Amino acid sequence: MGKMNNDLVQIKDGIKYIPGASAIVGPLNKIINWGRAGSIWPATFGLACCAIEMMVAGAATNDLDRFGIIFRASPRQADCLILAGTITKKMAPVVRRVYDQMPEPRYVLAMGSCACSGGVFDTYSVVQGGDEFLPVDVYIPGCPPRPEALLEGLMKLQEKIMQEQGRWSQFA
Amino acid sequence: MEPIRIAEKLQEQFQGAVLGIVEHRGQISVLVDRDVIFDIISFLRNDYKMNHLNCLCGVDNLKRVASHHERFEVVYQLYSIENRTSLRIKAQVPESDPSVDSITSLWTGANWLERETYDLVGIKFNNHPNLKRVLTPDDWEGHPLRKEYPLRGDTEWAGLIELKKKAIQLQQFDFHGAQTEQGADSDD
Amino acid sequence: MGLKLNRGQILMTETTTLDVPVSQGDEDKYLLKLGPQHPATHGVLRVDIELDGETIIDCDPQVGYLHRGFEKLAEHRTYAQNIVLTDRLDYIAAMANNVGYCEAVEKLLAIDVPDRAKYLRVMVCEMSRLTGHLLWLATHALDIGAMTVFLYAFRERETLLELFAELCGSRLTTTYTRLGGVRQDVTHELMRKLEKFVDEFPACIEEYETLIDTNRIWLKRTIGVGTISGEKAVDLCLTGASLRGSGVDYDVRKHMPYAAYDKLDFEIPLGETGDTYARYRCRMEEMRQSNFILRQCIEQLPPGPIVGDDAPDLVMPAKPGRKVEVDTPARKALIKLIDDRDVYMEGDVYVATEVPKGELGFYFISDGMGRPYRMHIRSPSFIHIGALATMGKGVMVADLIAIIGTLDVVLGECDR
Amino acid sequence: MQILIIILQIAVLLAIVLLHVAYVTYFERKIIGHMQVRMGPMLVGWHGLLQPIADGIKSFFKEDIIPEQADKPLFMAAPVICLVTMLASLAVLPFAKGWALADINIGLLFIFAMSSLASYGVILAGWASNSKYTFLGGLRSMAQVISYEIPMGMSLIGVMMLAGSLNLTEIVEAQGTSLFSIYLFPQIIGFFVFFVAMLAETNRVPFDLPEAETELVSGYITEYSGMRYAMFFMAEYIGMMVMASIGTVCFLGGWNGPFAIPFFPPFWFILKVYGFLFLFIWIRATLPRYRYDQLMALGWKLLIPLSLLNVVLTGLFKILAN
Repeated sequence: MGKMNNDLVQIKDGIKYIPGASAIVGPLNKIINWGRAGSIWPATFGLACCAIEMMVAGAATNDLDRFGIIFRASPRQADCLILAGTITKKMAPVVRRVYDQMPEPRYVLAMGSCACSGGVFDTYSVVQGGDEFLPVDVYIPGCPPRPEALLEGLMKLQEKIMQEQGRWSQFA
Repeated sequence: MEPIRIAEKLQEQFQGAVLGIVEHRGQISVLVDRDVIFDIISFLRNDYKMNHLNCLCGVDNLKRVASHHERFEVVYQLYSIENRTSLRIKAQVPESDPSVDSITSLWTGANWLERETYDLVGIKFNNHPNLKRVLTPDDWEGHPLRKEYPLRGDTEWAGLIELKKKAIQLQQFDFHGAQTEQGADSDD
Repeated sequence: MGLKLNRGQILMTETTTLDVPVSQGDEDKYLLKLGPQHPATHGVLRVDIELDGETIIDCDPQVGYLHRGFEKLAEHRTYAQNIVLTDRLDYIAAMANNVGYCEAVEKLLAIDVPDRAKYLRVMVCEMSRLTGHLLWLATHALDIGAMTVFLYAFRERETLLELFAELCGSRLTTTYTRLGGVRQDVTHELMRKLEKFVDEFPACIEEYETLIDTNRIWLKRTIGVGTISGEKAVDLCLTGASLRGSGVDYDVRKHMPYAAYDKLDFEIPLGETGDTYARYRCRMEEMRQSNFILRQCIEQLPPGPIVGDDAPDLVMPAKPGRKVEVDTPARKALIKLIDDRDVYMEGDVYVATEVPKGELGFYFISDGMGRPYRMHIRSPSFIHIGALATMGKGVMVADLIAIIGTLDVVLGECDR
Repeated sequence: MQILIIILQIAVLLAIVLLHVAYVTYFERKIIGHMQVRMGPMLVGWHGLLQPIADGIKSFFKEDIIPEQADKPLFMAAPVICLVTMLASLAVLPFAKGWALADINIGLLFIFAMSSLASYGVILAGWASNSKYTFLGGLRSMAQVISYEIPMGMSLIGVMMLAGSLNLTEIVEAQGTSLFSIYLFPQIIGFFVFFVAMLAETNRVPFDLPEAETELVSGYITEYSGMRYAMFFMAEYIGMMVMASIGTVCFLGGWNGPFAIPFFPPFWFILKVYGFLFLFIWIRATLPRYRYDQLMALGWKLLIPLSLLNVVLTGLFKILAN
């Protein structure tokens, strides 16, 4: 892609455009996004109470497998990190480490009020929200959110993925 | 045997070391001197079959309104599974030297309870095999359950500050939409 | 490419105490840090193990990754406000924690509970024991590799959680009990559903047993694994099924009866061998007994109020129609009550209850104010994980996973 | 011209096998789902039929991480070794009479050689990642392969003795004279040993110790991401199919069936392979996992003596029959 830089047409300041590229890039974007949205593999990583509801979401009643979502034990093979529960200060470096081990593109869901904002635990040992050290994509409120709410959050994530443009990490 | 009888027996056996007997809602507590705590508990364990250690915790008496003896207390709740009697022993620990004899040789399970007390209240246990922090990180400052420690902590933990610094450093590698992606490409 | 290298460099400067690569470790020792992100550690437990081949020489559990400062936080909230915290202790069986907390505070403040509320408490306690044991069965089987049991157990668990939701509006974090009673009365609809569940549940237990009990691999993986004698179990301060699996008859429901347990007929199953299989059998029998208790509760549930008359006015549903607004006379009375020395006498109590994991004790010190001066939680999981250091020595890695499963720990309760 | 035709044959075979790999994963999720009272993939395509495609696209466009501490050349080579050896062993399989890419005389030996080589890939992956879980996974895999290659080879000696050949086509044809024209009944001990060893060779439940999820996270593939992980995944499923094919060829009479199917001779062969794959999946949904020492004990103390006994019995049978 580097070679094409000479042929770029400048539309506005800072926005460049490859002539004719959209015919290829557009459909490719769609296909890739469809693939990613259809197979979100979260890392098996439960922090606290919400992890139980996350397990329920994966079990028979709600069955995340219907959406092509299966839990992967190794963060290397995961696409998505579900922060299911309270993040304590002792745990925060570990959470960040798990996130760093995941390959791009990666997404973060903050599940439950503790992961969103610290919840009721405004104490010395709790990080007040996962977004203090992680880029969170979707926030799911609730204490804990019902499994249906987690499904809703994952569908919101799918919507977000479907709108992405040119996130092909392989070539970046 | 009634708990109150055991408490009286203790008073007889360890004269001078038993500082008082308190009853509240039918539960008996014996306030004792910290120097004899190991002897008292092993006496109860051997002679009165108090073989189950319910609970072991430290208390900071700093802001307590009513009468108390010393700054700290270590509370031992004992229970006899055979005789179905329970008794509470409270060792008084002065502020100048917050330390008690460990009872890990009587109960292996007391090991972690004592570590927790050390971690949260800051009472040291003599002869403890592995006295280090258990719930908070190793380089944590202060003992959270002391009364002067504020609810939200006074200083931020060094590990978290470092983490936040690194998170900001790593932000440049995140995906910020198609524009920056092309910008990154042209660097290659 | 340049950017990628930088990212790696930033990551490599990490000073956290996590795993070092094989090539950098000591040659004679193979140290493995299992967790905190590991599928088999039930949350955020970390176990540092030293390996000789597959055999564990040294085992050092590390906890605190979920330490939220419960005991400190409780000192800053009133007794009634703290009920909500107890849900998040053992979030698998929140109802049992609610009951344990309220029993302890009622003992401290000498509040009477009406009979109907006592029965309702026993009922929700046993329901939460079932949810706890079902989750234990599911994860224990998953740890050993049988993944279908997981989904079967969750099916029944879901029924119970929906009953909880119907009873108090929430599936996991219930906050059902109040000081002096319970939050809400049961409906006929709910009792009918519960009765249906109680009728069907024994068949479900048999279904799980056919799946794993006759399975040779299951037997091989559990019999003789993690054996502890009765004396050793008492020495390790184990409680609950982990203690009873070794044949020690200690159950708080029988030894120090609370709520309506002294009026109900049930047995305490005891194991003999003290291994993983004995504990598994104990818990399966306990589920049957819980089911039996539930049936008795349904039959014997007495009529009457669900909140006592002499309960302090902190109980919201006690007087219907009362609104809690700032600066109303009722609110002022409430605030006055918080610091009422006649209600909150100085003193301390320790009250234990039997939750699915073992003995959950609350130790309260009151100095006459409306907030606990000190609240200590004797959490069974914390002590069980402490015992893991002893039990995990000399076994194989796969057995360690089985032992973590059989001790039935939940980290929310362990770290508090 | 000859070469072109062979290349075309290889391409067609590869395409069919890879498509099968994709849909074996789909059916695995579906079947296990239904066994566990849930649905399995439903929403990506009609009844989730496009699920494997979505997984494939996602894996292909995922970032490829090579850990800083890893031995890079070996790390990159390991999945290739695994996949290539597994694909190579497809060459000698006779799908029907005359439907084999290379009908060589030592077909059975070739497959053994290739599956042993594939375990090199696993061990290298475990070692090169320089991580503790992968290292343990690699060690377990090494021990497991050594222990189970022996009973597996020995269990097939009986078949070789009866058929008098190592050529897979000839083995199938030799079964024509047997009961129901399969070797299952005269070689029932051999089949049992083979079946257990087959599960162990392919790292499937109850012998999935090298990648035991609750013990070693993902075992030897813990550090692999994106396409490299997908290659291991494909290799595992191709391995399953190859082992199922050997079982079909050696014990179930290969492409022979109760009646011949016109126009599509491999019909019975494929049906039998599907049967085996279903068994693999069924067992995965049902059984717990063995412990490491129990696995070794089973291999050395039960399966090897049994397979030796089978050789002796088959020899006696041959002498008596003659």
